[in-house]
Amino acid sequence: MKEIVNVETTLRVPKWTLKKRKTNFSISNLFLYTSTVIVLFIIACAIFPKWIAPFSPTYMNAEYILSKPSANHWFGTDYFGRDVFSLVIYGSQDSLIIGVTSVLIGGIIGGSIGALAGYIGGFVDVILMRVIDILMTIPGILLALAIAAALGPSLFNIVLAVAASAIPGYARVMRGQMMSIKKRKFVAASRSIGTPSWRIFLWHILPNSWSPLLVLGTIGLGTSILIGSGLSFLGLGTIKEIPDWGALLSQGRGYLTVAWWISTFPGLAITLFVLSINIIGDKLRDSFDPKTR
Amino acid sequence: TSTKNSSSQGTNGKVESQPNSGGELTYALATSPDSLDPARSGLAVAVRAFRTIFDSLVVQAQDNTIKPWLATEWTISDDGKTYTFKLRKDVKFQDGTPFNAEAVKYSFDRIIDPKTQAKNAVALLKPYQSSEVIDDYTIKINLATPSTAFLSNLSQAMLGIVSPTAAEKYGGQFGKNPVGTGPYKFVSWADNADIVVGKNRDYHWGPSIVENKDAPYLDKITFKIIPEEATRIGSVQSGQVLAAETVPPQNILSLKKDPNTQLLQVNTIGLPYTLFFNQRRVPWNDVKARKAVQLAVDVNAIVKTLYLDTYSRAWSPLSPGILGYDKSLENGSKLDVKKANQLLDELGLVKGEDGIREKDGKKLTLTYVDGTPNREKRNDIAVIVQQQLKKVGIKVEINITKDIASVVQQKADYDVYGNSQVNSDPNALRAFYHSTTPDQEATVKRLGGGSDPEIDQWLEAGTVETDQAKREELYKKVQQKIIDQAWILPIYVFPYTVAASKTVNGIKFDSLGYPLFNDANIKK
Amino acid sequence: MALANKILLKISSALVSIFGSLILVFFIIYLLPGDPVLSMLDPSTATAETVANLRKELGLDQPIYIQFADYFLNVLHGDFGQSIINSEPVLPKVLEHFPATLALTLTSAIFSIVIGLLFGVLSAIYRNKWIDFIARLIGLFGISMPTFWSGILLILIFSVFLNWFPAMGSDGWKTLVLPSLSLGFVGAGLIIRMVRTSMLEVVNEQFIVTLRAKGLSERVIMYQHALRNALIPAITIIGINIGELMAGTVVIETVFSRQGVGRIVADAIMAKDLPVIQGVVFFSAIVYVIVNLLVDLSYSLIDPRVRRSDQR
Amino acid sequence: MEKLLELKDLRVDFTSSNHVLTAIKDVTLDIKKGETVCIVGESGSGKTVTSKTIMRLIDYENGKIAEGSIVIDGIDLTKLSQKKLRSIRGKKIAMIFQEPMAAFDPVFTIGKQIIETILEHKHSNKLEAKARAIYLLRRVGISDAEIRLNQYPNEMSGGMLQRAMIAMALACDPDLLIADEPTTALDVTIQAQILQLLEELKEELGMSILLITHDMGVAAKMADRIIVMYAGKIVEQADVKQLFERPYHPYTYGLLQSITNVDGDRSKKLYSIKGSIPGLDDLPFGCHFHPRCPFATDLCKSESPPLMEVNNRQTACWYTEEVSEKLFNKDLETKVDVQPQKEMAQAISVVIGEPLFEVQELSKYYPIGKKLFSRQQAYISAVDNVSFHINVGETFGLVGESGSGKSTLGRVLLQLEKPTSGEVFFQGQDLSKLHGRALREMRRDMQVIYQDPYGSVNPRWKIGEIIGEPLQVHETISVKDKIDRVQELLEIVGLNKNSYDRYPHEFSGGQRQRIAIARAIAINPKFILADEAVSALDVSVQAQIINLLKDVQKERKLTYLFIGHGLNIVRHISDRIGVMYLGHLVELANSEELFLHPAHHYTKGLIESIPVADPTCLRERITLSGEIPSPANPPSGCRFHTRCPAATARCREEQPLFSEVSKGHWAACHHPV
Ligand SMILES: Nc1ncnc2c1ncn2[C@@H]1O[C@H](COP(=O)(O)OP(=O)(O)OP(=O)(O)O)[C@@H](O)[C@H]1O
Ligand SMILES: Nc1ncnc2c1ncn2[C@@H]1O[C@H](COP(=O)(O)OP(=O)(O)OP(=O)(O)O)[C@@H](O)[C@H]1O
Ligand SMILES: [Mg+2]
Ligand SMILES: [Mg+2]
Ligand code: NI
Repeated sequence: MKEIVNVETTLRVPKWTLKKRKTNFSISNLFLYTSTVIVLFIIACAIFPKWIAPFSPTYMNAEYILSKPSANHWFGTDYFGRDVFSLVIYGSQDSLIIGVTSVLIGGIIGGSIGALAGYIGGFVDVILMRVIDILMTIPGILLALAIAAALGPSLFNIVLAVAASAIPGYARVMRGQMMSIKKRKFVAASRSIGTPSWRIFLWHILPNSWSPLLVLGTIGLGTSILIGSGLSFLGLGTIKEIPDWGALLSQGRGYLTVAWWISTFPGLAITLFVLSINIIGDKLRDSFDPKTR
Repeated sequence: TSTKNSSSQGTNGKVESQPNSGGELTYALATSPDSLDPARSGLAVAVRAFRTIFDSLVVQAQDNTIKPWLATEWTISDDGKTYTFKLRKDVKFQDGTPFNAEAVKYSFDRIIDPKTQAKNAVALLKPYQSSEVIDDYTIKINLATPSTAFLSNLSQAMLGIVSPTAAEKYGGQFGKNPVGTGPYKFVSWADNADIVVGKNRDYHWGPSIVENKDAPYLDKITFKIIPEEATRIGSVQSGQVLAAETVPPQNILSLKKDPNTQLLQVNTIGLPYTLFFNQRRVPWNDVKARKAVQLAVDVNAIVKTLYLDTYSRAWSPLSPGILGYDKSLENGSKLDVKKANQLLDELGLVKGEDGIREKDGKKLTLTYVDGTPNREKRNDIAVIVQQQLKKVGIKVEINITKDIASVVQQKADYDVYGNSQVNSDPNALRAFYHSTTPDQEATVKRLGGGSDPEIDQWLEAGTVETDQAKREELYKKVQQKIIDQAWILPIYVFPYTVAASKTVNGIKFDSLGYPLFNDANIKK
Repeated sequence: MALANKILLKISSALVSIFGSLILVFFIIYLLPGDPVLSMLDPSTATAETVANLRKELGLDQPIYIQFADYFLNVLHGDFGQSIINSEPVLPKVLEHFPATLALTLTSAIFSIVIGLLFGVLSAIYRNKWIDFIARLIGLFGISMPTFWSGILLILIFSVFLNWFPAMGSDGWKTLVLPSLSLGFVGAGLIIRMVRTSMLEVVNEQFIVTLRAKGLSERVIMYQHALRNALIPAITIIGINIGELMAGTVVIETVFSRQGVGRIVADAIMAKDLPVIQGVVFFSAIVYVIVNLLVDLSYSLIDPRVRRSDQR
Repeated sequence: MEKLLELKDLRVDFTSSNHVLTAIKDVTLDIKKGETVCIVGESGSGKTVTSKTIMRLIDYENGKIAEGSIVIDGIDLTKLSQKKLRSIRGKKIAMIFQEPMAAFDPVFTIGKQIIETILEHKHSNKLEAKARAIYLLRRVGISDAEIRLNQYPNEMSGGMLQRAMIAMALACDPDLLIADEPTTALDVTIQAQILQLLEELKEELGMSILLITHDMGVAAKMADRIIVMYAGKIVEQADVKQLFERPYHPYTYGLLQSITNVDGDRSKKLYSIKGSIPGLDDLPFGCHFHPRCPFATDLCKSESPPLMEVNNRQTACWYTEEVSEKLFNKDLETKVDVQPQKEMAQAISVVIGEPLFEVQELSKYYPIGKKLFSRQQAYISAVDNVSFHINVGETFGLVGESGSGKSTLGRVLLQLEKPTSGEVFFQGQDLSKLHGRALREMRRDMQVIYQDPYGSVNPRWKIGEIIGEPLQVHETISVKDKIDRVQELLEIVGLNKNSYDRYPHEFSGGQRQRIAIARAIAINPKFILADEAVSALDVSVQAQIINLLKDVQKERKLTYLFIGHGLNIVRHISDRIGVMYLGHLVELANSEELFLHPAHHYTKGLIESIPVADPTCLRERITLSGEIPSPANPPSGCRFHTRCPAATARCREEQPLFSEVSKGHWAACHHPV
C-alpha cells in the first residue's frame, strides 16, 4: 500500500496568505509593543496605585486649585486642588473594573444568546431575537438607571447595568456571524460526516465567528467606561471618593476654558487604553487566524 | 471678599435718558420652568420667567418695606387677621379681562383649592382663609391666624394675580397659557427650548422699584433654556443669546475680563444653602455630634475652592439682606478639628483601625443626601465634606438622588441633607424649624426633625409680631439658637449672576433677586 | 414565501417587540423606588388624604397588572394618557418633540456612516500604516470621549471661537451640525472598526484580483466591491447603533439645549413619570424597529447569498 | 510575425515576514501577434505567478519584479505606474482566472461586473454596455443571457461562471488574453466550445492568447507553441508538434505520459511522475527537477542547466540529446514508471454485488424567482425523476455537463438535502425515513470528498484535527490513538506524518485533496461520494489521486460515486457510468460499453468533445452545438432535442423512457445511435 504512493510531502509556501508584512512590519510592531506597555502600565496603576501616584487622590490642597501642569503636578490640579495625575492613576481601578467586567458579562451573555439564535435558527431565533429587540428598544441609559435605581448605585450594579445594555449588541453581531458561517462549505462538509449539530457549533462555527465580537468588545470597553459619566452628567450618577475616568471627565467639563487639563488627561487615559486594547485585540485575532499568523 | 452688591440690589448701569425701544432680549435660563402658573410652580427659574407676566398686589422695596403695586393702599385689622386692599382701577389683564377684586379673590381661592395642586404658593399664602369682594376695587382678605409675613409674601410672584377668564378657560393647562397683568404677555413656550413673552403695550402700572412704569422697551424676551453651564456661557460669548443666568464661578472670573460681556450679580434672599442634620438619627440627635461636624467642616475652604470666593459664605439660617438677618453670627464659628475630635470622643465614638470612629461595633457614618445634581457644585461640596470629615473619623456616604420625595421627605433616610429657599420674609424659617410643621409628619417628614420649644415660641411670635424691631429680635434669637444647637450647617449664599452682552441695559432685580425687565433695553 | 409575506411577518414580529418593550418598561419603572404622587404635591401642605386621593385618581392604587391592562387598552385606542407631573397629554407632547430627535438621530447616523465608511475603508487599505493609525485614533476618540465632553469642545471651537455654528437651539439645519457631529462620532468609531475588520477579510479574496485585472481603479475596487462585501457587519452595527444614537440624544439634547424626546424622557425618568416614558419608548421602539427592518431587508439587498438562503 | 509581448529574464520575489522567496526566475518568453502560447506544468510551477506578473498584479501580493522586463507594444510594464497600468489591464491584456467561484464578486450581478469593465475602458453608455454584455454572454454560450445578466455568481454553476468570466475578459477586445486554466472547471462539451470560441476570437480579433493549462489535450489543440515550466523556471519551449512528437526534457515526458486517454487500458494504473514539485523555500540545488528525474547525474545535482537552444527549440537539461533519444525509444518506460502494473481488472469489474444504493424516481427542485404577487412558483428541476442503483464495491461514474444536476444528485443521495420526491435506499433502508441520530450514524458509512478542497475544511483547524474529526465524532478515542490513526491515514494518502500540525492553507490543491480523502476514509465508510474530486488538479497529481482512490477502494471494499467532467478520468476509474443531462439520467452503461457504443446522442457528443493530447490528430470534432437550456425552463419532450442532431418531432413532444437498449445498457432516447 504505502509503496504505491510515495509522494514527497514538501510543504509549499501558502499562496494567498502571505500578507503585506514587511513594509509595515516595524510600525505595526511598534504599535503593538507600545500598546502592551501602556496596558500593562494601566493595569499596574489599577493594582498598585499607591506606588505610582505621587499624591493621595483625595488630598485637596486649597492653595493649589486649578494649577497648570507643572513639574510638581504633571497633569495639573483640579478645582478641589487634587493632583490630576494621581486621580488618573487611582481612577484606573474602577474604570478597569467597570470596563472589563461589563464587557465580559455583556459579551458572554449577549454572544451566547446571539450564537444560539443564529445557529439554531427558526423558532428559537425568533423568540430570542424578539427578546433582544425588546431589550434594544429601551435606551441603555434607561436600563442603566433602572438597575442602578432599583439595586442601588454601587460599582457592581453599574457594571451590571452597562453589561445589560450591551447584551443586545453582542447578540445581534454574533447572530449575524453565525448565520454566515453556518453556510460555509466546511460546515456542510462536517455535517456530511455525521457530526452532531452541537459539535459543529462548538468546533466549527464558534471558533470562526467570534472575531467581530472581539472587536465589539474592545470598543465596548470605551463605552462602558463612559456610561457612568453619562449618568452623572444627567444627574443620575454616584459620587465616589476616588472618581473613575468617566467621572473625572464629567467633572472637568465645565472647566474646559479655564483648566483644560482636568478633563483632558482622563480623556486621554481612556483613549489610550481603548486604543491599546484595540491594537492588542487585533493582534490577538490575527494570531488566532492561522492564515494571518 | 465677594463681589456681591447686595445693598444696592444691582441694576446694570444707569438707565439712559432715552433708552432704545424695540428689539428682542434673549435670556438663557439654567433649567426648564416646571409651570408658568404662579400657583403651581415650585421653581425659582419659573419665577424668573413668569415675573414678567404677572404682577402682584404689592411690591417689596430693597429696604424690605412694602409698597403699592396693583393695590394702591391697604389696611390691616387690629387682630392682624383681616387685610383690606384698594385696587388700581386702570389695570387690565393681557386677555382684556378687567382687573378687579373678583380677580384677586379668584387668584387666591384658586391657590387653596386642592384641585389646583398648587405648590409653593400654598405655603406663601398660608394663613389665608377667604376673601370678600367689598366692591369692584376693594377686597377684604381673611386670615386664619395673624401673619406679619403675609404682606411681604403677597409681593412674591407666586402670589401674582391671574386672569380668571384665562384660568377658567385653560384649567390645568393654565401653566402653558398664562395670562396676567404684567409688562409682558405670554407668547409661546416650546418645551425645553424657549419661552417667549411679548411687550404688553397697555402696561402703565409698573411698581415703584422700576423706573419705566409704562410698557417695556423690549418687543419681546425669549427665555432660552440651556441647562448645560458651558453651553449657556458659550451662547453668550458667541452672541447667540444676549444674557445668561447662573454663571459658574470659574467663568465669572474669566468673564470679568471679557470686553464684550458684563456681569450682573445680586444675592438672593431667603434661606441660604444649608446642610440640615437629621436629628432623628443617632448620633446626630446629640448636639455634640452636630457641633463636631460644624467644627470639622471648613466652609471657608469650600467657598474658596469651589466658588473661587464669588459666592459668600453663609453663617445663619437666613441669608444677608433679609429682615432680621443676624450679622453677629458672621465669623462666629471657626474651624477647630481638635475640638471636633474631642466632642466625638466624648460621645464614646472612638477611632477604629481604619480611622473611622465607631461605637458598639457600629461605624460612624454620615449619609449625605443631595437632590440637586449639577447645580451650583453642590455635589462637590459633598465631596469636600467627605474628605474633611474623614479627618475626624466620620465616614461620609454620598447619595445623590432626585427622589427627594421619598428618600428625604417620606423616609427621612439621611443624616445630612442640603437645601435652600428663596424667600422674602424670615417667616420662611417656620416651615423648616417649627416642630409642628408640617401638620402631618406621617406624609412628609420635616427637614432635620429638630424641635425646641423656645424656637417654636419665637417663630410663632415672629409670625404675628407687627413691631419690626421686635420681630427682628425674635428672628435673631431663632438664628442664634439654631446655630448654637448646630441644627444646621449653613454653607453659601447664592448670588444670582447674569452674564450679559454689553449692549444690554436696564436689567433690574427685585428684593428677592429676581430679574425685572421693565427698564431693560438693547443698545443699537 | 413571498416577499410581501416576509415583510408582513417582520412587521408583525416588530409589533411584538414594541408591545414587549412597553411591558418591560412598565415593569422597570414600576420597580423604581420613589413615588410620583409625592413629587406632585407640595410636601408641606399635602395630607395623607390628598395623597391617597390623588393616587386613586391616577389609578396608581390598582394592582400592577390592572394598571398595565388599563394602560395597554388605552394605547390601543391611541390614548397614551397624560403626564403625571403636569397632566399634559402625552401623545401630542411626544409627537411635537419627536421630529427633532429623529432629525438628530438620523443626521448623526448619516454622519457616522459617512465618516465610518470612509475611514474604515482607508484604514483597511492602508493597514498598519499611519493613515490606519490615524483613522482608528479618530474612531477611538469618538468612542472614548463622552458626547457631552466632545459636545462642549465643539461648542467652544465652532461657536465661541469661530462662530460658525450656533451653540444651542433646535431651529434650522445649522443647529443640527454640532450635535450630530458629536453624537455621530460615537457611531463612527464603531463603524470604522467594523468596516476595517471585515474589509481586511474581503481584500484577500480572489475576486479582488479579478477586479484589478479588469483595470478597475483601486477606488472602485475598494469602495464599490470590497466595501459592499464588508458591509453586512457594518450594517448590523448601524442598525444597532440607531438605538444607541437615540439613547445618546438624552445627553446631547441637554448639552446643546435642543428640543426633543431625549430630554423629556430624562426628566420623566427622574420623576417616574410613567406615561411619558412609555410614550417616548413606544415611539423610539417604532423607529428602532423600522430601522432594523430596513437593515434586515438590506442584508438581502447587499448580499445575494443571504437572499438565496432565505428562499430555502 | 510581430512580437506582441516579450518577457526577458524575469524574476519575481515575494517578500514574506522573514525572508524573500523567488517564485519565478529567468523567465524569458515572447508571444507574437495572433499566436497562442501555452504554459504547462504542475501546480506550483509558477504559471500563475508568471501570468500575474505580466499584469503586474503581484504588486498587490507583496510581489516584486526583481529583474527583467515585460514589454508590450514597446512599453515596458515594469516601469509603469499603477495608474497607467490600469488602462492596459482589461483593455490590452485581459485575464481569466483559475477559480471561477472565487473570481467573481459575490455581491454583484454578473451583468454589473461585465458592464463595469466595459464602461471602465470604453466610452460607451450603459445601454450599449449592457447590450454588449448580453452579446458576450451569448457568445460564450450562456443561455438566457438577459436573465443571467441579473443573476449573482452564487446562482450559477461553476461552468457557467467560467464562461461569464471569459465573456468579461473579452469585453474590451484585448490584444492579449491570459487564460489561467480557463477550462479547468468546465465540462468537455463546453470546454470544446470555449476553446473553439477562443480560437475564433483569436482569428477574428487577431488576439494573442497566453493559455495556462494542465490539460495536455487542451494544449495540443490550442497551442502554437508550448512552454513547460517547472519550479519557477522554464524547462522546455517548443513548437506544439515537436513537443508532443518528441519531448526533450524528462519532465515534459513525464507530463505527457500522465495523460489518461480515452482508449487507455483501464486495468492499468495511471502513470504519474513520482514525488511532487518542491517548495520555493527549499528548491533543490542544480536542476530543480533532479530529485524526480530518472536520468539525474551529479552534474544535475550541482549545476542548474540554462535554457539552451537545441534544434530550433529550447530546453533546460544537461542531457537533452541522450535523454530524448532514450525516451523516444521507450527504453526507459518501465524504469520511469512508478510502479509495475498490477492486474486489477478482475478485482473490479467482476463485482456484481447487491445494490448498496437504490434510487427510485428521485427529484430535487429548487424554487427560484418568486414574483411578488404571483402564486406561481418557478422551479429549477436540478434532478428530475432519476432511478438507478449502485452496487457494493463498484465505482459508479456520473458525467454530464455543468448544471446537469450531478452534485445535486449526490447531495440528495446522501440526504444532505431533502429530496423533493422519490426514495433513496441505502442497504435496503429508506434514508428519507431516518432522522437525527440514526441519520448521523448512517453518515458514518457515507463520506464525501468535495469539489472544493479549499472551502470544505475549516481554515482554523490543523489538518490532523480535520482528518481526525470523523474519528472523534463517531468513535470514542483517546488523543494518542487519534494522532496515531491520523498519522497512519496521512501516510496512506501519501502525506508526511509531520503535516499533522499544519493548517490547510499551507498545502497545495493536490495535498488538500489527499487530506480530504484521508478524512473520508478515516472511519472506514462503505461509500464515498467524490464530487469532482480531481478536477482541480493537474494531470500528474490527478493520476496520483486516482491511483490512490483505486487503491483505497480495493483495500477497503469501498463503493464510489464518482462525479467528474474529465471523461477520460471517469472512464478510467468507473465500472459503470451514468450520464446526466438537465436533471435527467439519459444513459447508463458499463464504462467500456458506454465509450465504445454510446446510445444517446448526448453521450456521443460528450465523448467526441474530449480534447485529444495529440496535435496531429485532426479528427473532425462534432462538438455539441447550442446552448444548454435553462433548467428552470427545460425543453419539452426529450430535453436534449434542442441540441440533438437526430431530433425529430417526436422528441419534441414525447419524453423518452429510460429503457434498456442492451443488457445493462440503459438510455433515454427515441432514436438511439
Ligand atoms: N503572493 C505570494 N507570496 C508568496 N508566494 C507565492 C505567492 N503567490 C504564489 N506564490 C508561490 O509561487 C509559486 C508559484 O505559484 P503559482 O500560483 O504561479 O503556481 P501555478 O503554476 O499557477 O500552480 P497551479 O497549477 O496550482 O495554479 C508557488 O510555490 C506559490 O506558493
Ligand atoms: N441551492 C440551489 N438553489 C437553486 N438552484 C440550485 C441550487 N443548487 C443548484 N442549483 C441549480 O441546479 C442545477 C444543477 O446544479 P448542480 O450543482 O447539481 O450541477 P452540476 O451537474 O454539479 O454542475 P457542475 O458540473 O457545474 O458542478 C443548476 O442549474 C444550478 O443552478
Ligand atoms: Mg495557477
Ligand atoms: Mg457540481
Ligand atoms: Ni433524442
